[in-house]
Amino acid sequence: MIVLFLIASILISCGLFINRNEFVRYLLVGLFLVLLWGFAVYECFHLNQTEFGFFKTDSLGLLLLLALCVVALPALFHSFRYLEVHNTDETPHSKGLFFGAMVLLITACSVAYLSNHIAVTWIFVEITTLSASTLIYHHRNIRALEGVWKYVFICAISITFIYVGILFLSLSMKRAGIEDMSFTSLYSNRMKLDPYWLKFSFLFIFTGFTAKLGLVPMYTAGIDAKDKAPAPAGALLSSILMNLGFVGLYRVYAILAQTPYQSWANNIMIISGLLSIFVAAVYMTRITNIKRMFAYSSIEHMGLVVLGLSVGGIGTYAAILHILLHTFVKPALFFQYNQIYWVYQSKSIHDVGSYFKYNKTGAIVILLAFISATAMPPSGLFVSEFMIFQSLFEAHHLPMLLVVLLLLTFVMWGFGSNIFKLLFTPPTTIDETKIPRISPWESLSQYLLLGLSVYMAYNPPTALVQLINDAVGLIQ
Amino acid sequence: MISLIIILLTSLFFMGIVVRTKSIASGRKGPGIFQPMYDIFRLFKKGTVYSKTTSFIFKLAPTAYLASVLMAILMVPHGNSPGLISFNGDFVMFAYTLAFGKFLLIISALDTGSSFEGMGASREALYSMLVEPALFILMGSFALFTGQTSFQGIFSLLHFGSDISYLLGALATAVFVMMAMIENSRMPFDDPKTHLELTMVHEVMILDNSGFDLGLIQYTTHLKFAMYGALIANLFIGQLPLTFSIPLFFVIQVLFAIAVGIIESFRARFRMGHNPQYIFILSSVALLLFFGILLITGKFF
Amino acid sequence: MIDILLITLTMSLLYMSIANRLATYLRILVMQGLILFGTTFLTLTDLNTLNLLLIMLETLGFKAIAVPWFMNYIIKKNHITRETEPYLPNFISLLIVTVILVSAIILSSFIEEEFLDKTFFVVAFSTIFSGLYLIVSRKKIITHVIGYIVIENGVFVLSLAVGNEMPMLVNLGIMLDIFATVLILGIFFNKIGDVIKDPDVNLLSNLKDN
Amino acid sequence: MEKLLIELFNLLTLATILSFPFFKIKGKGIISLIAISSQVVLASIVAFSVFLNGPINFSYPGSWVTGVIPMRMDYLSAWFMLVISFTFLTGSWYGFQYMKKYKDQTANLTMHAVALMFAYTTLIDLCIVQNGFVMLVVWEIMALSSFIIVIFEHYKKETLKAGINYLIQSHVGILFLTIAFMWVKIKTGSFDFQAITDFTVSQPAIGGIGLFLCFFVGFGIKAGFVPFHTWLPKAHPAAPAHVSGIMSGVIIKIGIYGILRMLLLIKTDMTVIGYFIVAISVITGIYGVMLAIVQHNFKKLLAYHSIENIGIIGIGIGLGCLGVGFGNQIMTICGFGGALLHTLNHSLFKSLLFYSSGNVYQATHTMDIEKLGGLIKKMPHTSYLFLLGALAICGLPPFNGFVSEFFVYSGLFQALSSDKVVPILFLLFAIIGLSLIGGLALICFTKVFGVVFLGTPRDKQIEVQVPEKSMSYIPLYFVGLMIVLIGVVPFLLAPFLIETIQLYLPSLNFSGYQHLVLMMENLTSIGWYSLGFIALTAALYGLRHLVVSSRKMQEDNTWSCGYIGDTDKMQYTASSFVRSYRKLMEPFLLIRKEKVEASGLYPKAIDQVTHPGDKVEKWLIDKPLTFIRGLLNRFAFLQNGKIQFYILYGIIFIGLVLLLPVIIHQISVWILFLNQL
Repeated sequence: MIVLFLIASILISCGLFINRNEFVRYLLVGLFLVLLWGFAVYECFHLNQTEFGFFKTDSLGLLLLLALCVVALPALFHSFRYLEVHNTDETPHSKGLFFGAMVLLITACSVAYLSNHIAVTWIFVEITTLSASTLIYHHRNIRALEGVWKYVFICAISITFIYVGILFLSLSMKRAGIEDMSFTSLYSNRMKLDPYWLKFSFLFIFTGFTAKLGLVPMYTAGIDAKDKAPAPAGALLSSILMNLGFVGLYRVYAILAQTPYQSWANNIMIISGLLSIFVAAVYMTRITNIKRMFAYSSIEHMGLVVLGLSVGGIGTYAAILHILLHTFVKPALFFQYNQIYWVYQSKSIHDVGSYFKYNKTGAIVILLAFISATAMPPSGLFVSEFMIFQSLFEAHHLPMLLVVLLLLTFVMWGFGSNIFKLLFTPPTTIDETKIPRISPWESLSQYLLLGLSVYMAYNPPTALVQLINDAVGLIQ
Repeated sequence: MISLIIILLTSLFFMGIVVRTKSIASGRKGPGIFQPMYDIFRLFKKGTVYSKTTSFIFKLAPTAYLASVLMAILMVPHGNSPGLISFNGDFVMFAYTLAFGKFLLIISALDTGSSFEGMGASREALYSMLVEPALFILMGSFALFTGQTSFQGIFSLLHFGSDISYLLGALATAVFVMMAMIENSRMPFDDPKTHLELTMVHEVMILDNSGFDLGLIQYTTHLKFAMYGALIANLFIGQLPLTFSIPLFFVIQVLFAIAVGIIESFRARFRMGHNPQYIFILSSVALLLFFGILLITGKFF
Repeated sequence: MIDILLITLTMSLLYMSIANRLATYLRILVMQGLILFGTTFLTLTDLNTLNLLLIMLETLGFKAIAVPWFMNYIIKKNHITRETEPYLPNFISLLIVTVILVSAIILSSFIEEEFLDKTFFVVAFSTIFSGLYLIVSRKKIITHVIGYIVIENGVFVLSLAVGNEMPMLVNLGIMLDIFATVLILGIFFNKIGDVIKDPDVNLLSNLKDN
Repeated sequence: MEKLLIELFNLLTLATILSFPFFKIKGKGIISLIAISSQVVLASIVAFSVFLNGPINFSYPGSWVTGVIPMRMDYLSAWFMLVISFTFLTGSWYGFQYMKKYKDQTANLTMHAVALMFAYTTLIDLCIVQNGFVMLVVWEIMALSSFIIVIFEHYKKETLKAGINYLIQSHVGILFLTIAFMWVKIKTGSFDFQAITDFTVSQPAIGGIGLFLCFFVGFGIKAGFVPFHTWLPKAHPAAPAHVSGIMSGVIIKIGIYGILRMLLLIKTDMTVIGYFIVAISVITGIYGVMLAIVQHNFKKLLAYHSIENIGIIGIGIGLGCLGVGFGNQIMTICGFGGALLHTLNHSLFKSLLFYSSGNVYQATHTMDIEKLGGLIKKMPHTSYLFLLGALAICGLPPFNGFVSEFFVYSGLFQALSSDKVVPILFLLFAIIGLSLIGGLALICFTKVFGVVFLGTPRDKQIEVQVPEKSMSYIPLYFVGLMIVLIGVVPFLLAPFLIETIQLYLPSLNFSGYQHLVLMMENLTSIGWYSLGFIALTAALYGLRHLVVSSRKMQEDNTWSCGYIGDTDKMQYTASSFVRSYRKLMEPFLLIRKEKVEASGLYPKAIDQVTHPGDKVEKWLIDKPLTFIRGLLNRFAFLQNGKIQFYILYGIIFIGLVLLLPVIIHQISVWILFLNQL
């Protein structure tokens, strides 16, 4: 089924590439969505089944796949809106390229979630790089070029890192005399693996995945990418693509889990997580570009996720919940960003202001999304952050907890002062007559996403809790 | 009841004695001891001039001032026999009632919009703020000493045993005397007889009051003196029966008046800038008293 | 024989660190391609012929011929100046690459591993890191690409070390090679070429937050 | 039944907000007014039924995240529900007319109304809910909505700045609360408040005290204890008048509620806590009023007075804790009684003061008291109401402020009979502090009232809109009535107080009960005496009137010692009124002066401006903040756009992870080696 889905959606994306007709484009995208949802539903009923030894629908993959389905819908919708509004320099060709790439990206991610073989994951990570680069370079100007250049180059390097990691892994497998490189076999034989090369490989693979996951050290290019990509694409880059990195990391971490070297891996992740939060704090307090600000806030959240993962205990649960909720919250911000840009034709914090006056529904979205992104109650992320803090507390990392809290307060300060400037302070120079009337329905999807995040956090359906617990079970 | 009557009586001649003492000290014969009351009655008969800028506050204030002092006097006991108002912690109400009168007097001074009266008001407010802690520490130390928290309880049980406690009694008296001087803004803290408004405190505050109101204010000053005199007297009356206590009361009042007169005629006024320090010394003296009593009651260890 | 080839590869790194002209880089790339071709031929003895053929084709055709020629074409097309424009003087570069080499050897001395030929490890390690160093220390974008290809070569060497048991990994490596190189060069050729005339990396350093 | 009422109470808010889209802005105002009023009725019914029929408990199952959500309404909750409801009633009625002049900013007003209703609802819920996690959520909703109502005039830069400052600080507060609840959760596995008791009982005293400190900081930031007060004097002036009234009336009181609640739950060495609270409260009170005196901004001054009154409440609480610690029931009764009563009283007179300041602002459009003057003739209602509030806040009889301060005082004095020296010294400290506070408050309010309402205007440019709108002072009279009532017949409150205080006296023996009764009798007598005082004043004034009316009387200019001319500019200003005080207190204050001295033969116009600052803020907030900002900015080079660097980070990271263990190992080896030398 997975392979069928893969083939079908690749065909669809090729179709989108070549197609020039607007109506057919709608048709194809609709078809793809149906396919995607159908696929997801099918997988729901085939949990923990292996296909070709390369794919296995475990609970983590399923969770993220469902999240992806939820996000894909508004993402594609807003892409249509985006291209309509920006249709000055849009040709049928560029549109086709855009949608084709987006479909390819979504497909690659959704398949990579379910892959049970490190090499397969690796391949699909490469494919996401390809498709993402197309999306980033949608506006063919020099800045976009710079963004895509950096993104591709950094990703290429990080993919190489992962590859080197895989080579080391194979070495350690040789020691153990294991042939099958699938995660399941690795996991089941993890005690036999040679620690020396295992550590090496984990280090390299982790460093490689940080580029997708958005952590120190390789987060850098991702910022530019999210900044330069059209907002709907940015939404995907900062949600499902990061999840892809998370899946990869999680599965590799699962191999080390319960082995004597877990603490070593934990230390690496803690270092990286803390540094990520620190970096976020550094830039949140001084950034002036709204889109990049959102990107940095993603960095902060990923840092928290890794912390939770590395501390373990309830932290693992919290990490998965956190990344899940972040998948809903961050796209909301990016979708809303579209409207902001329509109003001000600028992404600099100096040019915006009084958004509450010009677009009330949108302003409320921004307010709620801000509350969510800084994880204040009553937002959903508060629950997961609370659990992460709790796990830090339980693990007697009190000083670390305090440092994290301090940094988060700074992040919130920077974020808040920018957001409230955007919402309330009257802009310096703006021609009120040029401001377009924006229909409240544009914001509907964001309300739904935010609402969903709150609901899933405070009153999680038992199925969800069950899935997350299973996912936690993968490493415990 | 008794205390009220005798205090009222005292208020009639107290200031006269002060004036008489001063004149004798300066080698003059001086007026009769009821002269100040005659002046006040003359004021009562006069008409009044109101400033255009003033409001109802200005008319109300002198009355309220008098009322507050009368109210306070109602709480002052006479040795064993309580004042009309007596309950646990009545001296808190005593202090705050006086403060009420002062509050109104101060804002009435500001009501005229005259810079001089504002000056006086500002000083008055500052001094009363500074003197407040002294009273409370003093009462606190008495409460500590007697375990009572009402004027009547305190004064009825207040009997000095050892020598050191006499010293404390003297200290208390001194504090009360000084307090009276400040509250009535007399020498050495303020010179009512000076002719430079810039250096006055109380007198400059009531610059615009005239006629009946002025009379009220001045009489209130007398009452206040009598009231403090009564408090001082209470320090010594203790459990004595009325037949002794009442004469003793008057004797003490007269002595107090003479003391005031003598201070006024032999002390020069402090520099305005130094007043706060001198006033604050009262609080520290009261603290001294407090610790002394801690020592006596042996609660230090 | 293999060792000789590998050592030559390492030599080429040292040469690369002090080379002044892009043309030299390209020649070195060609040489490395040929070396890898030879190494593959000698190493992967027990591999089925088809796979071996594929790999050798890749090394020879892609690494040794296509890429250098293509880059040469780009350099010509975009009138890129012939200088390599390092940030650091050549002597320092030489020193650093040597240090990388030595540290690789030292690191390998820690390993006792019967499945891994140490020479491969040392060479691969030093190649990867000197490639990284090349990227970090040179100004031009084209040199970044060259550095990246050097890294790829290093990775390829490493994959050869495990190649016999796991041909799949070698194929992956080839895939990575082709994919990444094509992607990067594609962008480089199509876009940067015609957007910026003199592709100096400084023109591509405006997306920043400081 | 009560459960139903509470649910209805919450639903009412949602229903009202959902109905907003169907109304014009005026309609929105009216329905929200109606909604709040009916909510007030509901809340009061519940509270009274608690006082009549005893505590009410019910609980919701909640989700697995929160666990069971117990709802408990005891006398404490009921007391605070009443306090909050009353202020919100007056506040919303006053705010309704205050907001009239902004009626063209429809969206803004709508958001304001929504936030106001949320604030009220959450405040009431906070008194009820007893699940730590849910409480955190509700708490933050309350903080956010109060933030929204504060930044109503968000187009002003400083308003927004103050608002964000408030938001961040209250977030820091919630972080402390989070840690505290987390602690309990980890140790006991439950968010139920009862778990706190179990936890502290199981712990050694120090654990309980640590937990309490966490809670105290969390709640203290909201309540505005020094040194956590710095948001308060910024947020209050920024907000519209009715919001300032509500904030300093009740929103900061929720912090007090939290502390009182925790004192009920935490079982540990109360004496230590008592000493701590007394010390910090006395400092709070004195510091607050000291800074209040030197302020020029009307509302900022009032804000500092809120800090002072929090100090007084705190002294009461501390006294109560000492009482619990020593098992001295008089202290407990007087302490907690005074604190509770003063909470109510302060909410009354402070809201009254803020509302009247709002009237002043609407009439003159300035809050700079140096410019004002002589308003008593233009707006008599506001002026006399303000005077009432001023007298009450100075704790002068016959008004309510005196009653509660008397409570605390008598507690302090009666406790002096204890025979340990440490508590006696603390009590003395408290007594001195309290009396100083009283005196300073007197200076401050004579200054404000005298300068703002009396004399003549100090700035000719300011023209005053007369007459006052009747709606702008009718709610104020309502508050004023309460103030006088509590001042004169405080025993009306006695039954509620007795019930609430007994929460802190689980083992109330006979003597303790006698004390309780005695205190209430005292209360009664004070009430009657105050009434007598009023009567006496009235009688004397009548007498005077009789006499004076027969005398001849005339009007003339103020006698300014012979100077004839425009004396308005010569009047004493606020700064000059407190100058001697300022000189005295210079070391404690942080005052920036801008002078233009007279110079040369023909000197130009000279002037001097003073900007009162806040030392605590400077050293506790500003300096560290700038330091950390600087530290963070040093790392701004990371994202420098150079791809070489980005790759370098990767290499460094790998190298670091590979080498760090080796290096550390080497270092430890060396250290061992050196140790062996």
